[in-house]
Amino acid sequence: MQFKNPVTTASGCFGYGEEFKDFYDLGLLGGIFVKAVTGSNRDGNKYPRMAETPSGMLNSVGLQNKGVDHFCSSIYPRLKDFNTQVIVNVSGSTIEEYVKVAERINELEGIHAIELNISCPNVKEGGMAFGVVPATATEVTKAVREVYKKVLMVKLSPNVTNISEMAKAVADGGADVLTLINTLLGMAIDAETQKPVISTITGGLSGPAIKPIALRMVWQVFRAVKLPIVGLGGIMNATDAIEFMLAGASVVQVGTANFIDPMVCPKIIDGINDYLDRHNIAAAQDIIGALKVC
Amino acid sequence: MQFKNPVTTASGCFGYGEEFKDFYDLGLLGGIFVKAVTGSNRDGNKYPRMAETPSGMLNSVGLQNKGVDHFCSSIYPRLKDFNTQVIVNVSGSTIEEYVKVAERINELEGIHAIELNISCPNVKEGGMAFGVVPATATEVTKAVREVYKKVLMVKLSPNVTNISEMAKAVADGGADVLTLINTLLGMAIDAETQKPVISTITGGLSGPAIKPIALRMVWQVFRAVKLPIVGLGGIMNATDAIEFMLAGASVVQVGTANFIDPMVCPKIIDGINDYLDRHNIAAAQDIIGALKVC
Amino acid sequence: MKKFAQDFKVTGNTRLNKRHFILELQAPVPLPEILPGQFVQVLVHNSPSTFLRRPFSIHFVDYAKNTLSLLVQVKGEGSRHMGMLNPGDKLNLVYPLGNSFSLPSAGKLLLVGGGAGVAPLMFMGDVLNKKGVRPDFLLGFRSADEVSQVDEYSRYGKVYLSTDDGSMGEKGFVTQNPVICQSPLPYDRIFCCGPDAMMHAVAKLAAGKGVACEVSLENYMACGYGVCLCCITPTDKGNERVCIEGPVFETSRLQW
Amino acid sequence: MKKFAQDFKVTGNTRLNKRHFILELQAPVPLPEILPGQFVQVLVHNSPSTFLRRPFSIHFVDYAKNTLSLLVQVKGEGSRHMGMLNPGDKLNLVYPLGNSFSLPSAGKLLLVGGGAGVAPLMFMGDVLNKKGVRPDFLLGFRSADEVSQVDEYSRYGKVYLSTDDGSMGEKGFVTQNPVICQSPLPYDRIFCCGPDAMMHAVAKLAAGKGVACEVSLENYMACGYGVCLCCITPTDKGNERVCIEGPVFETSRLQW
Ligand SMILES: Cc1cc2nc3c(=O)[nH]c(=O)nc-3n(C[C@H](O)[C@H](O)[C@H](O)COP(=O)(O)OP(=O)(O)OC[C@H]3O[C@@H](n4cnc5c(N)ncnc54)[C@H](O)[C@@H]3O)c2cc1C
Ligand SMILES: Cc1cc2nc3c(=O)[nH]c(=O)nc-3n(C[C@H](O)[C@H](O)[C@H](O)COP(=O)(O)OP(=O)(O)OC[C@H]3O[C@@H](n4cnc5c(N)ncnc54)[C@H](O)[C@@H]3O)c2cc1C
Ligand SMILES: Cc1cc2nc3c(=O)[nH]c(=O)nc-3n(C[C@H](O)[C@H](O)[C@H](O)COP(=O)(O)O)c2cc1C
Ligand SMILES: Cc1cc2nc3c(=O)[nH]c(=O)nc-3n(C[C@H](O)[C@H](O)[C@H](O)COP(=O)(O)O)c2cc1C
Ligand code: FES
Ligand code: FES
Repeated sequence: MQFKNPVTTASGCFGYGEEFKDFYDLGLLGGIFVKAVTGSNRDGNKYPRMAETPSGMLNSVGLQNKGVDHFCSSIYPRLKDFNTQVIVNVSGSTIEEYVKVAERINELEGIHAIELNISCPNVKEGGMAFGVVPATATEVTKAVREVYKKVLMVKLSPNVTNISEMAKAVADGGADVLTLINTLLGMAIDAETQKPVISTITGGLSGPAIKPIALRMVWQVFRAVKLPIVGLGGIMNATDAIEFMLAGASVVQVGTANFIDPMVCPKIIDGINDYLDRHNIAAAQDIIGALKVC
Repeated sequence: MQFKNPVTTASGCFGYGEEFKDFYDLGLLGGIFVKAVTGSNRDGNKYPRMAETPSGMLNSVGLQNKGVDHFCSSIYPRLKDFNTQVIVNVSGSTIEEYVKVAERINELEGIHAIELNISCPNVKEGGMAFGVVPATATEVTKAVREVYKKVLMVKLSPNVTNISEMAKAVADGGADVLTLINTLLGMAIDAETQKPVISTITGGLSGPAIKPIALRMVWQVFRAVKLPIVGLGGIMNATDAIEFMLAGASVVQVGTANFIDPMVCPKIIDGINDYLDRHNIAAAQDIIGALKVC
Repeated sequence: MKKFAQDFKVTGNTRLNKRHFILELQAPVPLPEILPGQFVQVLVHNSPSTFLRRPFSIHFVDYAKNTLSLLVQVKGEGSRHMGMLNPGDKLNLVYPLGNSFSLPSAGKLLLVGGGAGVAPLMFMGDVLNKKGVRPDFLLGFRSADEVSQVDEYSRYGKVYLSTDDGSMGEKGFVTQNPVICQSPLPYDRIFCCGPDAMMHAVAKLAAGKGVACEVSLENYMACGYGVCLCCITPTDKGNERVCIEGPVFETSRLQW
Repeated sequence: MKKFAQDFKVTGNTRLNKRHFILELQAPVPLPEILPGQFVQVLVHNSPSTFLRRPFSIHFVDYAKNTLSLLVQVKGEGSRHMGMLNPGDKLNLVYPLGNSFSLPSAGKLLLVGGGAGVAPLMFMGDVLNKKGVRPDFLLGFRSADEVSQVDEYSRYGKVYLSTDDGSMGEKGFVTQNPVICQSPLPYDRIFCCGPDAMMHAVAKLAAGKGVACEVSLENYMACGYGVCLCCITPTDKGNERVCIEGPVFETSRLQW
């Protein structure tokens, strides 16, 4: 599977890509990870769904989407000719649901990979539950592996004691690529009203606040498991992206930063090229895992 | 054990209190949690020991201190007449070391509580290792409980899948009070030199960046375990402190904020009083766990 | 509709009263067509405590000067920082965002606004006038010292005033103003923007009298351009995005 | 020694060259006694990307005007923001921090500085003069366009110059300047502040010639007042805090 450059967009932070056509040519991107797709329609969580936090935000969208049938019939036809890789983020509450979605997406010719989201902290059953226990993570990965014939990426939750163990668990289940990290479970309170800020009380923390944790996890997993890594968590600029690549990421995703600057991805692509030029490095892949630790 | 107000200072962020005498009267504080004390002298980690991160910092001090004998003979005499509670943060690499330190501190008349630090991410053996596995957390707590006769606080690590389970584990071991949270394990990279910023590669993340995670953990543990909670993680002002109390903390600690504003603790104390007045609340303890979740 | 993220130049910062000011912002390139009810997302640089952009309605557009204006109420850090901007300073905007009010070219229209919610109504008045329609305005403020720009609104239509304390115009909420209490209500459509409680009250009143009503919602937003799904409101079509399908909704469609 | 956290008022911002400027800051209350070699911790407000304070040596103290000055080199966000401050702006400082250079009241002294490391030497010169000692200065810069304030230093003692490219003074590092290459070296003590490599070179040279030497270290700091243990340097007494036991150390004590 080829990406024309290592800069892609994170699931849930770029819709299905279409809205960004109003800003720039999507063909500039290495790839687009679209919003989570589940077995059937989900309304998602109640409003309010977000809170601003220091250098970050909490969200609790709760996998709002119209389901895989609608995705295949109505959304896919609009995405399939994007001049970039489109990867579908596959979510569910049961193993059966994950399998069902993966099976359907497998049929779509223009989609060369899925990203199994076993790390969403914002739905009651399923989601993160699969991503914090090694055995269940292996199980769901294995089940999907059986029906999904193309590149299988699995997106890990950072809300665990031992991220390398989780990485190994999904590698054992047959994952081809690891994506890390999803959001950290957090909470915001309005001291004046004495109430939680978001309807679900807790939500997923993203943005630069989590970057140090994400970098650490990428680096740990890079040394523990021999699978390519898609790294993300708080990437705001080219320097951040380069740090993730040095720590071991082959590709990066940009999430929350798209909300702050809709033009951020093209800027990061340019910035990485400048860096490579300035350091006389031939290609972006030469810095993957190149951190100098002595 | 009485605190004259709920604002105390976090271990490792306030030295042994003496440096702050140059700024204000320590008698204003609810309490002081002093720097970690171990069985014998430790030089700590190599320089560089810190990195700035978005709304936070990484540190890797590594429990530098002159050991418990030196603490008892040379430091305690200078602290014992502080007009506030002084709590000693007890650290170690083995259960025997924790026990030894606790035993010695138990003899000090002016110290009414220790805070067992089973959550330091910055030492190779011990430290965090005790704080991420329930059985070992119970074991070390139990061992210390046997020799320590006053108030036993245990400081939990946030680097776990299930914080409530850890809280229960140390409650089972005999803890009287839970402190949460210690730092999150993170990493910083200098893209220009392609090297880690701190000597130990990874370090502990503190500051406002981690506040949403800390708040969430305090709230989870408040509902899971019936022990008083000392809450901390990114508290910068009175509003933050109030949020922790609403989530369930009886007392708060202020850590990293002391580096940004040495006067922050007296300001937080005043700010909490203003808030109570403004909301017609009789006493700070009335807001403990008062979060309105409906 | 093409959208842009650009540095605007502050060309004016006029304080209306203690809590409100108007920022005039000049675009670096000729402004695209902008519709009344649309909004911008402001990047508040230089403020360590504002991470996300802040949404503000477009208060006025002057194509000749190539400027747009925002009417801002000071709420927290973001709006406070914006209030300290000086001519010459830069402000990054993402624009134009959202749908717009419907723009009837005939009929009797009532534009109801409260507090900073009056913001989009000035531009709406201007555009309606250009289409040959003179709407009525019903504007609500806290008290006389917050009443402002009445002369400007009067250029576009007749202005009715309410203040909470009765210090100017009618006393009480806008829904107590005689102009909106008439039965039957002699308007074909009401456009409303203001605090949630006011919009609910106006929507209910309009529904009771069988008059169509549009409101402009102010939900919390992360992106402002439809990709995060944070700003949703339940409608007859399920959860819709206030930043894309809105901010203006026909009240009959809302389940709020 | 009592320490303070106070808002100072910017009374001057003088650009020396592309990368350096001097901020003059007026204290809100009469300044306490300050010693040469001490530093301040600056809170860079309005910069979303500077969370921690930034340490800067005290470049000069004018008790009559109740001001202290900082000589700042633009490195990253923090120093860049400081460079944009205007007279009247506020800047919060924690001060006075750290120990100081030793202050001999007799003897031949050489003050060696490089780049922004020259900062504390101006104040040192002033204080020494007041004690009746006129030191020599050996100042190193990148090139002629970064050489500045030579007249001011000359007031306090004789000035020797080096530039990396030889565009003014001697060519090369300060350790190649004839004044410091003399054997025997006719100084009783050397005081040095500058880039790490320069301080190492000067320390080595001084040790080789049997001359006592003090350096002012610039380790990364979180607090600046001794409580975080982040800034340590290994000495003959173990790891010592650069912000409390330093920043000035007798080089014979350092294990760097
Ligand atoms: C489409 C849209 C158009 C808007 N148009 C205007 C306008 O023309 N003029 C104007 O003054 N304001 C307008 N607002 C509201 C404005 O966005 C908020 O007041 C602003 O974001 C507050 O930012 P702050 O940093 O000053 O306050 P913060 O510190 O973020 O918040 C201060 C207080 O304001 C509340 N608040 C924050 N964001 C919002 C929001 N999006 N909606 C409602 N309350 C909020 C918070 O709950 C808090 O109580 C609009 C909002 C939306 C969504
Ligand atoms: C006791 C002391 C006195 C100092 N006195 C002066 C002075 O008088 N004038 C002056 O210009 N500078 C002085 N410095 C250095 C100054 O603190 C840093 O240049 C400044 O903190 C950089 O902040 P920034 O936000 O501009 O850059 P950042 O974005 O924080 O960093 C930019 C670059 O500078 C480096 N840097 C950051 N902090 C330090 C530091 N503490 N020491 C060395 N390098 C650093 C970083 O590694 C990075 O490469 C002193 C430092 C110390 C510890
Ligand atoms: C509003 C929002 C919605 C998200 N939705 C999804 C989702 O549907 N599926 C998923 O795997 N991750 C989702 N995420 C997580 C992001 O893909 C990403 O893992 C996380 O935000 C960290 O990256 P960032 O800091 O760059 O945003 C969402 C994040 C945000 C902020
Ligand atoms: C420089 C530094 C040193 C620390 N040393 C200790 C320590 O010795 N023992 C301990 O239990 N926690 C230590 N901590 C963790 C803090 O006590 C606190 O748990 C953490 O910083 C989160 O709180 P904050 O965000 O308010 O700083 C240290 C933190 C910092 C920043
Ligand atoms: S604010 Fe992101 S979808 Fe509306
Ligand atoms: S900087 Fe904190 S001890 Fe020196």
